Amino acid sequence: MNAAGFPILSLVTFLPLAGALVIMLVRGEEAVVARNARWTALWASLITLALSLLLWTGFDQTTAEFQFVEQAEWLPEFGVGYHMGVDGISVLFILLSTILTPLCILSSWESVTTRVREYMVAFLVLESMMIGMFAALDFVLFYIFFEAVLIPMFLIIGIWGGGRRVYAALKFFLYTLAGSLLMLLAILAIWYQAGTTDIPVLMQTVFSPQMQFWLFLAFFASFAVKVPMWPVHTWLPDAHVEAPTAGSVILAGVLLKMGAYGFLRFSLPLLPQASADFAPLIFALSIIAVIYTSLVALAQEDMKKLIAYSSIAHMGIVTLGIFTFTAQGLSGALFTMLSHGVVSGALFLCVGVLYDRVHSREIMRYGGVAKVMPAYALVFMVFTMASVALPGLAGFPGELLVIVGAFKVNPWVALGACMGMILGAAYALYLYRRVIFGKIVREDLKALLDLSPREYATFAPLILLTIWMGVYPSSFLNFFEATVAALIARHEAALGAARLAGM
Amino acid sequence: MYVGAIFFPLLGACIAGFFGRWLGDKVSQWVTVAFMAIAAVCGSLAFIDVALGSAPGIVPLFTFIDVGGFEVEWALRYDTLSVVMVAMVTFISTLIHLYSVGYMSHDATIPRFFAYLSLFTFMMLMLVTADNLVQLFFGWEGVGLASYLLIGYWYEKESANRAAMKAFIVNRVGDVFFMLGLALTYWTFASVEFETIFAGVEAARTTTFLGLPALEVIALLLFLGACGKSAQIGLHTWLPDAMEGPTPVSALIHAATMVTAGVFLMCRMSPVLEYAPTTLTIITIVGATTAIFAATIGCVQNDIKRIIAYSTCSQLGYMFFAVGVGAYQAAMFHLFTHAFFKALLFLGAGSVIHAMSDEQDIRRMGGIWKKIPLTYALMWIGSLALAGVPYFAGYYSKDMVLEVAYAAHSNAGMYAFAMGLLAAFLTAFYSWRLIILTFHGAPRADHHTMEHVHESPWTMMVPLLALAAGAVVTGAVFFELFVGHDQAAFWNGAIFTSAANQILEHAHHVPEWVPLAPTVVGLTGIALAYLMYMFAPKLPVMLANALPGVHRFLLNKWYFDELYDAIFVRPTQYLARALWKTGDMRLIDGMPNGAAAAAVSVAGGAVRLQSGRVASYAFTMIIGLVLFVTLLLVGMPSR
Amino acid sequence: MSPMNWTLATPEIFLGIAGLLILAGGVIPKKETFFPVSMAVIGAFVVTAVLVLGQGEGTAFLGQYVSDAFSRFAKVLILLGAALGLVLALDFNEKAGIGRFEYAVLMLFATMGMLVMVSANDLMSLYIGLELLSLSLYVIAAFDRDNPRSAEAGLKYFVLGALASGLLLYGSSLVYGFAGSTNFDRLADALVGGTAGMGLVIGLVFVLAGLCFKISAVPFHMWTPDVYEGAPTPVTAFFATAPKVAAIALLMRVLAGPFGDLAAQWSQVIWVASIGSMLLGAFAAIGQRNIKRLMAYSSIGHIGYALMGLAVASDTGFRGVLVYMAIYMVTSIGTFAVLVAMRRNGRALEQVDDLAGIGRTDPAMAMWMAVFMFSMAGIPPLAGFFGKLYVFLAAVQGGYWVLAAVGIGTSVVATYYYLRIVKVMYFDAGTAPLDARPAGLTVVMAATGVATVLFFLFPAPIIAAAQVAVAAIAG
Amino acid sequence: MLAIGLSHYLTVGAILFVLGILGIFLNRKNIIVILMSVELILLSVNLNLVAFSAQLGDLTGQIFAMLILTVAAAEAAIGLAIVVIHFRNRGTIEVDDVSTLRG
Repeated sequence: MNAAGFPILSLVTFLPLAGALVIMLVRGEEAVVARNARWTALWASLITLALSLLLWTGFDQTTAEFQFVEQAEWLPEFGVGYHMGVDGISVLFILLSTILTPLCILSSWESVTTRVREYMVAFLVLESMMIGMFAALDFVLFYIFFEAVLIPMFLIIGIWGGGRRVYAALKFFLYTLAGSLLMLLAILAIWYQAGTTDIPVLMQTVFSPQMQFWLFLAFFASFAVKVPMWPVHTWLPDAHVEAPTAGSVILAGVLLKMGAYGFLRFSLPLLPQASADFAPLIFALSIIAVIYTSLVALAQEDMKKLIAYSSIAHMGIVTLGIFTFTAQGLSGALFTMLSHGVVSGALFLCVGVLYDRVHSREIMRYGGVAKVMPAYALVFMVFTMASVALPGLAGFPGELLVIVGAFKVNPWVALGACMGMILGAAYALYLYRRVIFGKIVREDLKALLDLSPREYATFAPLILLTIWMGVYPSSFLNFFEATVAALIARHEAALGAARLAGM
Repeated sequence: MYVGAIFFPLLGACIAGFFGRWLGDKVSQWVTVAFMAIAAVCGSLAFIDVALGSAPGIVPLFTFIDVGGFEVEWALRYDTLSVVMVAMVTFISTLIHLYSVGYMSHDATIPRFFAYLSLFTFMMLMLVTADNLVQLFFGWEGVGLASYLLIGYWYEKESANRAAMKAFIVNRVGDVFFMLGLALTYWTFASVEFETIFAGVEAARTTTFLGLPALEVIALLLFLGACGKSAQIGLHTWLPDAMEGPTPVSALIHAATMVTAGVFLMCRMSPVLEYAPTTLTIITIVGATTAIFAATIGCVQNDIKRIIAYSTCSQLGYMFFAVGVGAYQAAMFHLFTHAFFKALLFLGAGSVIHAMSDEQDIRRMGGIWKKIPLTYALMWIGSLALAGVPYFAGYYSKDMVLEVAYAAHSNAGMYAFAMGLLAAFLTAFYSWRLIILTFHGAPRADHHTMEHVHESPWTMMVPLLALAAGAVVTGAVFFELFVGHDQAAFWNGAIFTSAANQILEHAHHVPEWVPLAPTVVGLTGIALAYLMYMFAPKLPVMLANALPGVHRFLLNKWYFDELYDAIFVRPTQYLARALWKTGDMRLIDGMPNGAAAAAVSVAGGAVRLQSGRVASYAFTMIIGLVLFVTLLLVGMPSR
Repeated sequence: MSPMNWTLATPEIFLGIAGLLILAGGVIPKKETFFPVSMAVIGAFVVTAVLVLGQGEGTAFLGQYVSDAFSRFAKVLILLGAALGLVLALDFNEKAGIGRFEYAVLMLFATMGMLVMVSANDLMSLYIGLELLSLSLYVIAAFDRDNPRSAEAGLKYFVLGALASGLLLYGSSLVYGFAGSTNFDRLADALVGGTAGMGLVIGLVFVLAGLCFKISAVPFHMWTPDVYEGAPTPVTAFFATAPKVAAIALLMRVLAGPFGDLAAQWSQVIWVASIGSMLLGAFAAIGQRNIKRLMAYSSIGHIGYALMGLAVASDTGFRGVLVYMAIYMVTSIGTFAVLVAMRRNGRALEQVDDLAGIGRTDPAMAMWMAVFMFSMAGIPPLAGFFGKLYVFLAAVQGGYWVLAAVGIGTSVVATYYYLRIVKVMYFDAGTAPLDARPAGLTVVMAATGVATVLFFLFPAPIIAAAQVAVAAIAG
Repeated sequence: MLAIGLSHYLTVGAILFVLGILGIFLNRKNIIVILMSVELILLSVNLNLVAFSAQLGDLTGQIFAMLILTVAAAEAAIGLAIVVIHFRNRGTIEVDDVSTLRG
């Protein structure tokens, strides 16, 4: 069953936690502690990354079964168990988390100077919670990780954030909590109904239509906020703007994926009927999200806010793809989630590079940076183009697949998604033009230094990923092909059964 | 060889782009030129093999996407259609690289420029050798990116940046339709590979989409996509502004290659178009309209490059209506010859600008033909070819285009023919207006500039001469192959024409006044130009004053930019701000913030009950007690 | 009629005797004997706990007294709470100048009262236990006798407490009169079938009221904020923990046992009380500046959640209540340990803002406090989450959707003020650091903190214990 | 001459009880009155219990009453003690002055 031969998932999940403990035990005066904390965190996350690569190599792409499965008693009398495992949907997100975390730690090497120990601890805890969430195969376990993510993120935003950090942190926390508590009720209802919270088992369980209806609404409340979908998206820009660079990277890179992942992991397989019924609503919201937020992004004056809004638009594409129930749509959505994780993360890092130097995110504050930072300009250009889905870069395959998939379901929806292509290009290039191009007007910009070796090291892997994903996407798509196929098959079957029952 | 032709430019681009800073200007630029030259050699060899030797083939590379039957391969498709483009693109691109060595010699970031240029070439080659719509789209967007980068090459110029953005976004509008067309193609043919599509056309004739025949819709969507790239009326606005880029760029991208990608796409999809008569009619009309519309504007512009840009725009119109009447070969032929003489004109203009120390306004030129005779002569050749004066390249292709339009014997065809003739007249007119104003008459530039007027270095002249040769001979040489009697053998199935479509055949048997007509109108146009600008320089002014409305209308390019600004750009900006400030900040954020405020006020109320008085506490307890008792005695629905 | 069977009550008897001895031992020496006496009391608690664990099943004192899994579960909790509560007082009382040995002795008798309560099997023993507890509490509430606020707290608590026990008694008298007995078993027999006359119903409600006062459930909560604020912090800590457990255990025994067949009736009352408590606990706390007062409202809210499980009146529900109370007790002891440690330049602090910046100056304490706050907010994987999980599960099973919905809503609101405390500790700029805290508090914090964090590792045994306990009362 | 039955006792008890309660929250004077009201309540309870026990012919009620009497004494003592403390601090036993803690 377990290809690795040892409990690799638990190891990958809790290794960062161990690192966090080590850091907490570090004593000594400020500077020493800070240095040790940084290095320990970096190594912990790198080792985790190395381990997680075993998942990449050991994963069997031909089957939709869960792999690297681990099971243990936890609350037997409730049918709640410690059950970990990955399938095509989740495995790559674990890798995404393990890849982004070291980069985040690297990127905050110098930018974070206060309370470094707590910072690193928070990040490692965050990492292990994220990984655990993607690896959890028990609903309660999933929920625990899903919620636990809030704590470190809340602290990261609140302690190392910018001016309105308190408002942003509270908004982030309460918004998400309100959603997920409803999901908790749904979980309990399912628990009561099925007598277990073991996901593979639940996938075989059939719920009555009206129960599906309510359950879907409850899940929707939770996942829609996390995604975030219009109109519950406003926490995201605030959180992004106030969060420290690395925080934004993780937020955009991984946390946003949790909602969409939830849809894929629970709403579709467990509630096929309701998912089908609600698809039009989701389409509508997604299209609104794409167009609305792209427009709003166009009007932004703060770099991070602009990118934040663009993320919302991209996630709109994702939700759209998920609810097309076509192989292209689903794979496209998954791929977009991955690529967006890399690209938007990288974009936030780009903003961070400037912020570290000038300490301003205001777009008008810049201009003509290309003159003094050519390498940076190139990097920024690559990721900007990737985010406007230029073919050959990471953004494109996902968007293409989603549009192709959506077109099957409803051409007009596809058209709406395409509108995003135009507006996306508009705001991205507008940002790039105002920041990178133009004449240098401000004296202080003339003195800017180009990327430092550490920054090169941070960006290099991301650029490689971006191009790799753009030129040879099938190496990623193959991972979820089998799973997606199975998912759709099950979905069709369920609907078919429901129809028969209806007759 | 096949692969080399495509990937050498990329290699050059990477070397110049990433290591340019260490290699230095000289090395990196010559490296790119060298790689381009090699690519050109490969390209022409490929041309001989594939086109003349009629040995088409496909070079598969690796899988791009394969999801639920949606399969896309990276592959190089070599048939006559693509190899013609490959040869042409590599050849001209090489010349322009060479030209740029001289032209950009004073630039600050030379490696960047050459990297962009080679990158563009690579993308263009990927486009033309694409084996499926997705890869074609890859090249399609790639050239878009390169053109964006090159238009905005001088990024410190605000106008350049704006033009670059405009180009990219307007192109995006077209690309949306391309995407949709692509999607529909997949759901119609269950594939995006050209082979499969072409094979499935017959079967797909009956399929409908939203009540319309699917083929028509696909063709239309792809055509709209093509409009974006090829600057057809409506989506043309970016092309004139694109002249903000360095002149070699205008020559390579906005005259010879990229803008013709739309025409190429149409020819590539000929099997589909053949079964989309309605769309063909639309194409014809749009093409013809573009031809005349651009020509009219060209007559009054004063920026030397913009004039040529508009003429490009109108020549593209010719190609499109050639496609529209089903004469894809004719379109390709015109595309081919046009590439040479239009590149020549641009580079010539560049040479002039170079000589005039970066002056572009023809009103501030004049009287320099003795100083730069060679450039002068070359401009003549280019213009003659453009005007379709006999035995120059343009003569053959343009005549052919007009003939097929006539031979179509359809209303649209006739409209195209008429418009084409009129445009031909105007073309000749503004070409010579340009020549005369630029080279003849009294010098209107300050003497300081005049002193510095000089011939360009050999690196710029050699390409010009080569192109000039092309502008002279290509028409005569390739006439038979492209549209003459050998065309069937030459194209060898790369372009599909249904059995019913004998347009080329008919074109050879049109009444003999038809072939003469273009020449005649061309010569009259030249004559008029001489009359107005050489002999009676007052005339234009009087004319302008006589019809101020018309003049202003043309001068402002039919007010397209203003129109779009009014109905798209400004409303969007306004809407954006409104949605942000009102939608997000007020309405959507209002809910949580309002809830928070409500909670606080509720809290205040709850706390007020806590008066601190024992009596009231006791009272509350008793009230509660009474409440409970009644509750139990009366009973209430609990859940 | 079961025999006297003294031995069964060994724990209580031991504790009583120990109390008397310690009292004597405290009086005789000339100098103040707060510390040794406290130590002795804690020791007595420990021994009692051991005895309790070894206690047998059955009834004693002619059916007045019952010992079963339920009582044992509750007693262990109570003793734990009392012991830790006393630890919290050790240093504080010294500094506050109220380090008098009576304090410890009073806590001992209060605890004994609680033990009697949870073992009560008759309205009389119930009343005796309750009064023993109440009388001791009245006194220690006013223990800081030179502090007007403490005195006022004591007075308020006394007046309202007296009223409450008056209600309880009146209720008991009615129950006795209309059911013909005060013994729970015989009451259960008398009330079998779930039909009750008006007199009995009124009696039941009065009894309920008396007990609800002790757990400070709406609308009998009014004393809580004032007393919590006025009483010395360790006293508040004690108020908030052991007596709550005892009272709710007693409530459960009464409702599940003798009145088990009237569930349909009383669950409505509890339903209302639960919703009321949750709402008040959530909203009234938002504006609070004094952290003790804030904790008072928060405790009202928590009682609301516990009552949710009780209102469902199912085994799952009862088990939920027990688990919830256990977790709540541990968490709030930890929280109060932090409050007790809030002291700058010798002055005890009570304002929320006094915590500002301790994330920097005292990271360890801040971390534990954050843990407790997140746990009270019910954020996984901390213990508080599981408490909520079980009561919500009960509500969902019973189909009490309104309860569940209100619970969800109020948790979000409540989370806001818990987060506010975390925010103050970590996000706000700090003033001077707090005084170094005694080792005892550190130990308590760490112990409860670790328990809160690692609960998710070993929930099963506690759940199982609660399961058994519930099985004992809900026959 | 009419027979005094259970109901009469209960009525008296109820009246006493209500008086006690009213006494607690209607009196604005001083706290001693509250103590007396509490005693009144306990008295009513005792009356009930005794009446019931007589009615039921079962001694439990009277034992209960005894217990209550004793406890009531203790309660009164403690109550008075607390009132004294309060008076020492405030110099007043006005009921309405017992309201510094609020909100």
